[in-house]
Amino acid sequence: MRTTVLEYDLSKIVELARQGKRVDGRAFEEARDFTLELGMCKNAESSARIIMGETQVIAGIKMGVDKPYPDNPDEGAISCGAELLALAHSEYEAGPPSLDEIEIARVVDRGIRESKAIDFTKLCIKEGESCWIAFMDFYAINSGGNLFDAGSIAGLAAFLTAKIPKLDENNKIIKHEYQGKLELKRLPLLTTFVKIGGQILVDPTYLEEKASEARFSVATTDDGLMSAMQKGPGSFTLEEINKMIDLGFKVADERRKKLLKEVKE
Amino acid sequence: MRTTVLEYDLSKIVELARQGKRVDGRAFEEARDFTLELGMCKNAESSARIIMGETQVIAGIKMGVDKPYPDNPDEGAISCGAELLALAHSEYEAGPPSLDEIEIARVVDRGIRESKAIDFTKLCIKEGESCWIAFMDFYAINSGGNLFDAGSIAGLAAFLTAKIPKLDENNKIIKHEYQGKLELKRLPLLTTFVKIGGQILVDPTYLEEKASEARFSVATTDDGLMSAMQKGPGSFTLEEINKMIDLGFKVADERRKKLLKEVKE
Amino acid sequence: MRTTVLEYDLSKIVELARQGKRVDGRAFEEARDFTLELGMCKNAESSARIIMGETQVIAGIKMGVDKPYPDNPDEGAISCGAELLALAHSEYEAGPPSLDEIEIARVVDRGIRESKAIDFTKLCIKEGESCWIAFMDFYAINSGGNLFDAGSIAGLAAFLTAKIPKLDENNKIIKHEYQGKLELKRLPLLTTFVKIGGQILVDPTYLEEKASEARFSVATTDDGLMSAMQKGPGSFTLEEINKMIDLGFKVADERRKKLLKEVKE
Amino acid sequence: MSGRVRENMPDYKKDKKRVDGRKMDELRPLSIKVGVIPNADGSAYLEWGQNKVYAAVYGPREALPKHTQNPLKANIKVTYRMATFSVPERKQPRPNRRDMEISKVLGEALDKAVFTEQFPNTEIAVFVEVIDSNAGSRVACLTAASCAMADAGIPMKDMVAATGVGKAFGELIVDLNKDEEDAFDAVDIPFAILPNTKEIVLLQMDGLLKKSEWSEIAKLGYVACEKIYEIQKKALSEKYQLSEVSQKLIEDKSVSKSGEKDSAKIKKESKGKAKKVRK
Amino acid sequence: MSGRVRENMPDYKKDKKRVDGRKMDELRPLSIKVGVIPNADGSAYLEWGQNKVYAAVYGPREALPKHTQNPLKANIKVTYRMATFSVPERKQPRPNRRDMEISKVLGEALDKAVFTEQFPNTEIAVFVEVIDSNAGSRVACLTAASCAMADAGIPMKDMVAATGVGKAFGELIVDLNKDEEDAFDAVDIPFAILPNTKEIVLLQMDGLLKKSEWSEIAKLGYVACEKIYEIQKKALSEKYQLSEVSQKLIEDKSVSKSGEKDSAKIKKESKGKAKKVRK
Amino acid sequence: MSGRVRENMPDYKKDKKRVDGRKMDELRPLSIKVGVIPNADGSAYLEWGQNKVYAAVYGPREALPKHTQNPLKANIKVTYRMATFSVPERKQPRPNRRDMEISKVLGEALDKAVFTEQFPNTEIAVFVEVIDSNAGSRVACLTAASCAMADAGIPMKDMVAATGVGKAFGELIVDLNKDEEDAFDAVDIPFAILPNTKEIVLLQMDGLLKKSEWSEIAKLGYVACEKIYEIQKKALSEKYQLSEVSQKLIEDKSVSKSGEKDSAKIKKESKGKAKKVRK
Repeated sequence: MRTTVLEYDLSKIVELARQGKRVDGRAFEEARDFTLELGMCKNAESSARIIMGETQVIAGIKMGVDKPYPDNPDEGAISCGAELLALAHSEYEAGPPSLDEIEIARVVDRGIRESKAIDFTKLCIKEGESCWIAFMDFYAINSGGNLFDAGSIAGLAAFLTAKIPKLDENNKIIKHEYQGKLELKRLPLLTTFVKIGGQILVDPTYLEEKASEARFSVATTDDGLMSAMQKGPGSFTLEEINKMIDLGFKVADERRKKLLKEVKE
Repeated sequence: MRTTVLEYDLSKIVELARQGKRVDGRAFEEARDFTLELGMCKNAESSARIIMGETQVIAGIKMGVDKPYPDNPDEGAISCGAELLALAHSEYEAGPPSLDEIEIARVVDRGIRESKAIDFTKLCIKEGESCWIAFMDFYAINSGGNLFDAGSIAGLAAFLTAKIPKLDENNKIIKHEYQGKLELKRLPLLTTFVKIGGQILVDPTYLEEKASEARFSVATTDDGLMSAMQKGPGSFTLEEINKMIDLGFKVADERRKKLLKEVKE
Repeated sequence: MRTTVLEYDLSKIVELARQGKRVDGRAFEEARDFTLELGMCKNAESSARIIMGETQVIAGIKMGVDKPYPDNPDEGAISCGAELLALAHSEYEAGPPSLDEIEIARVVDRGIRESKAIDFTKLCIKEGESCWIAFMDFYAINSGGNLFDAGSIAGLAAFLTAKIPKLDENNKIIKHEYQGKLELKRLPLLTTFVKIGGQILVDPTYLEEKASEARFSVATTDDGLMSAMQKGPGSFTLEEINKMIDLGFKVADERRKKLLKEVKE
Repeated sequence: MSGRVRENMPDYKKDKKRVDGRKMDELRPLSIKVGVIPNADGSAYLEWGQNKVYAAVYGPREALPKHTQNPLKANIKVTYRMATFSVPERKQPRPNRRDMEISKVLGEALDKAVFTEQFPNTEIAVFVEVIDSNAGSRVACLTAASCAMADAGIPMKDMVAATGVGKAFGELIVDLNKDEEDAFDAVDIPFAILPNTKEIVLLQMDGLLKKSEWSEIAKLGYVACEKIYEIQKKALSEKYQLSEVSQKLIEDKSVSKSGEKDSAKIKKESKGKAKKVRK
Repeated sequence: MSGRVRENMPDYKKDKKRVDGRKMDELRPLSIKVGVIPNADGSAYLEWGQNKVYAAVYGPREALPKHTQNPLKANIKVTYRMATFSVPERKQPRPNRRDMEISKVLGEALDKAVFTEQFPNTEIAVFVEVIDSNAGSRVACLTAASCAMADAGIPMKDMVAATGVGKAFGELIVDLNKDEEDAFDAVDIPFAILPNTKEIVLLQMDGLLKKSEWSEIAKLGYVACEKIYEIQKKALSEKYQLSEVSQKLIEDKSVSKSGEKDSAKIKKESKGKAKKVRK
Repeated sequence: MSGRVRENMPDYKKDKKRVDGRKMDELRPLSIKVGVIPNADGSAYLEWGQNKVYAAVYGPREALPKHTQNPLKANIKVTYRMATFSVPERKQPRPNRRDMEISKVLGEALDKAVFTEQFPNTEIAVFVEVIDSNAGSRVACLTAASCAMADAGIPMKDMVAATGVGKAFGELIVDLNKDEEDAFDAVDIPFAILPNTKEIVLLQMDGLLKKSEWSEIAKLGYVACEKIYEIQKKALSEKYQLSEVSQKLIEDKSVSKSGEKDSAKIKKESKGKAKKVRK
């Protein structure tokens, strides 16, 4: 483990949290602002770059044609991947997916999939024979904490702007021609919290994650539903969980508003 | 190598063997008794749990539909796998198959396959198009020596009790409905020996395996044939091999009787 | 890194190069002679063994039937692999392809593929449905330097002598029966150089490779064209590159003559 | 998973009972036996409805390779695996991403239960193997692993009691089975607590839920976990609370056993194996 | 790749301009920004036509595992990867043989630019990630990596300036795009130099070419690399040559930054991190 | 493999000769040449019927990683591989389970032939590569590896002589070829001995056999191995039995050889490599 984090920094963060403060001056329930850039990758069916504090993430979607699962012959599918690029932090290494990468990809995936945001039957091309798979992959470019939420925002932006390619008579994709867009029925977003010194902080930075004793994420939708939860390390009381869920709705609403504004522009 | 085996224990075992004794009081040609439990895994087409001294093994079969090999368009196939779970001994590790796992799986596989116990043409569904593959996998739950024989007994029990699922018109398996059973033409069982202090011992315990200078297994059938042999480490004289083959027939007959009794109950 | 190379040997080689000499007495622009043996592997569609100084390489081709790429429905393909067997040098290890193996395979592959030596449409069996893939693999048996060129010569010899199997009505290969030969439109060969002590040496030995500060390969054809270049470690001036290209044409012509003589015998 | 309406589907609000006849807050039959794997430092076998799982604990032992050692605490490392025949359609033997995520969250749940700071630089390796399954295998494994931990004599703040909770066919329920997990409105929530402190140590959720429903479900979860906790404690006491005579016997054996271990420890310092403190 | 004649294909000799309107020796628009990845010791983001790549440098740091250490020099280790969505047909996430070969040749090109002998037993890890592509991604990455190296303050003999050169539709051209790379007569030559010494540090070739054509192409390459070199230097100066006030500000920060690093170095010897020497 | 009766199949009892014209106890032509791989400490090339294999020995050398070292003996590690073109249908390059099992049993066979206790903490790495095959490649490799071991000057109790024995088309035979291996009644028995002590060091069996048949087959195996042993010794003597003068030279060197080994061991503990005595 190559680590550049000093124990000194971490205990300072804990000390500050006990005093009700954060290193970057934010309130505990205050998420970082973000900027969103869309469509910069021309080979992708959609792409989104988010910068949120020091955290930078890029997400993109490629649409592929495949055979439907025998269990759901009239449905397409989505697939979410996450890569914490060695580019993004000295702690990361190139190689097979780490546990962290697998967890973050699956939590973001569930947030979207289990909210039934996408009607998979609309991804069917021909029942039992061919369907669309929407591959959304996101990459950490700089790891500045809370890749869960950054990946969720970038991922949702990518799904919201993804175009469906045209097909020729042999179901082969015609490059750079599109028949329409992916439709989303609801817009789930993840909100992530850590506990430091007994306090609940939203949208942690990299060092806050390192200093934290527990982590929790909740995905909420624009129609007021929860669509995924994931506790990471540590433990929470039920009261803490409930507080985070309430705050999660609030933070996700704000982020969703900002995201939709960018998408519409 | 994390090992908890003390050299002291091993030299004691060798010393005892030279005196004609075993730690657990058995005679050299005496195999351990075993208990067999069948059918406890409901998702499996068959399952068998064997406890033989400290050795515990679980075997199960799943039937899958696949395309036949071009060379044998009217035949199905079997596939045997073995996993020495990290659960079963502090020496084992989770990870890709070890040489020991590969050898044990292949020896058990050959014991069954090469005895022509299964008529592969009966596993054909439609010539050149679809056939059954019987996947038998067994797992060491506690490694107490002689996983070869335990795997062979559990594996044979699984093959003997395996049900063949019903198929719908698209050759898709209908869950929990069965059209019949696998048929076995003969019943091969493996018997394994070690040489310790120049003596031949049947059905070794874990420590006896560690203390042994050589290992040998022979598969024999109920119609009096040999169907597989495998020498492990070490060397044997022809006289020793012949003695083990004779004893192998005897031990396998006893085990087979017990196994059939359980299967019929 | 297990290495048997002494620093002493390497500095001696550099010293000699500065004096215009090589350990084995060759001139800088003098390639080693080689012997070529063809067709010794009966299961292969063609095979070639080359011994060039201490370097020994064996190449062979297997022809397989596959589906054409959707982009090129009326074309077959070639595939080149290289393995630096652990047999061939104490520095090599069995395992997944090393960077060196990948580079050498891809450079030999490009030398042949990009010269358009093979008309891929002649490897089409039925448009959009089936085509030939010519798998050429070569193996270092003893690593004595310049496996690039040895692989290129052996590989070209294998392509030049490869037979195309007969197919039955189901497009299954009929063993040991052939319908004709692969045809090559031109004959590209790779020539490799190193720079030692500022001097350019063709066809380096193993120790010369180790002592070298830079490496360069160029593939040239019998109709006077360049078909591939690859700079390895180090740097060259344009003048050096041009000198190597000129020499590359010359060396390749000599090797080609010898190779064709062997093929015709 | 598909989320589409099926014909003839149950309506729990109307039916007042579940597809398998259970009440809404009723657990499937659960039985646990500890000490079933002699080679392990601690172990348990659990049957919970159709789920059947083994758990084994090895350690605390030196964490290897060295760079994984934490000088402040033991690493809890859980390996969750499923037998190929434990699911309706054969599972590939190689671990998939789901296996790896579950291993991670189970380790994070157990970590809170153990006094890990007592065993710096070591790992406590927990292996759980599912041999048959029908929804809820991860909470079955966590419940079993917790018993195996206790069986290994590893100092713990509390046991971890785990269950599935959630929603299906219109009702909030505990311990979902496969039919319920596949309901059009299914919400599946693996849920685990330390019963003494009520801390939540495992919490995941799939599906669409109102906040108010979650509050109800959490209550169901606490009650269910208490029941599971009792079964866990009973399983441990069945092994360890014996007649005085057998008790004596065990103690003698256990002395000679730890005696051997001590000498082993002297010989090879590399073994950070802790002495076992049986309840 | 197929090399077959296409209908309605362009004829550059006749057209006097390229499919995208460029002159034969004209580069696609190229912009570089350094210092974009705060965690990295040095970094750059580059857009070159449709190509978009990130480069990050970490090190010099202790080379691990130990047996990879070279007591005479730093190992330059380049990892070239492409995002799954950076190509027309989705790329598999796992690195393929092309990725690995490119990583190797880029490392060999950068090696010549760096005073590696100043940092024995260390590695300088360079990561380049392509997020969009259209022919020439490897030279885009090399150009970006070279800027990231300079941004990291790693002592260099010179920058590496890289471009594609070659032939398409009958003409010798620089900076081929995808249409040109797919021409029936395409020859693609990744080409890189150290501009000060004119040394060639990257040279690969695909396709059929006369020696005389190569001589012309090499000339085009040198001229193009000089242009790229100017853009690289400008990108670095944009970060570092600021008004005196801001300059002062940066220096202050940079002092306190290296101060922190020194103390870190004292605490943990395992970090072979070099002090940064900004231009 | 299929075990079904084929039409027009041979009847060895009636034919009195085999499909390739051999007698029942006749080996295919076998030739061995040692010392063919200059880089190896010992090597051999063997042609046996259509089988063509190389064997190379490296070591004794320090076993790495360290935890694989055995303080009591050298590890014999065999790596058996087949070239992609060595079989009728192209073999995948990556080793399969068969390759790995064969590597294991060959290593166990060689282990008994070597005075492994003389080289604690080392490995003797044996690589065997099949470049053409037609039944019996593993015994061909074992026979070749044994010669390569001797060529490497590794102290051996005896050579290992190996052959296939078994049954096909109604008769008990030695050295089965591919047609025979595919016979409806085929029994294939890889068989190897140390000729001096008659110890059996390799024994595997596939197929259905009576005990009495096995007894006959074993006799055939011993006789065949003696013949192979003679060919092995001849191959070694062709390299090493020279005029008395050269013989003397070798002996002298060979004395200095073990002397050198000791001193080499002192100088670099990491190198267990024996020095080579070339012609």
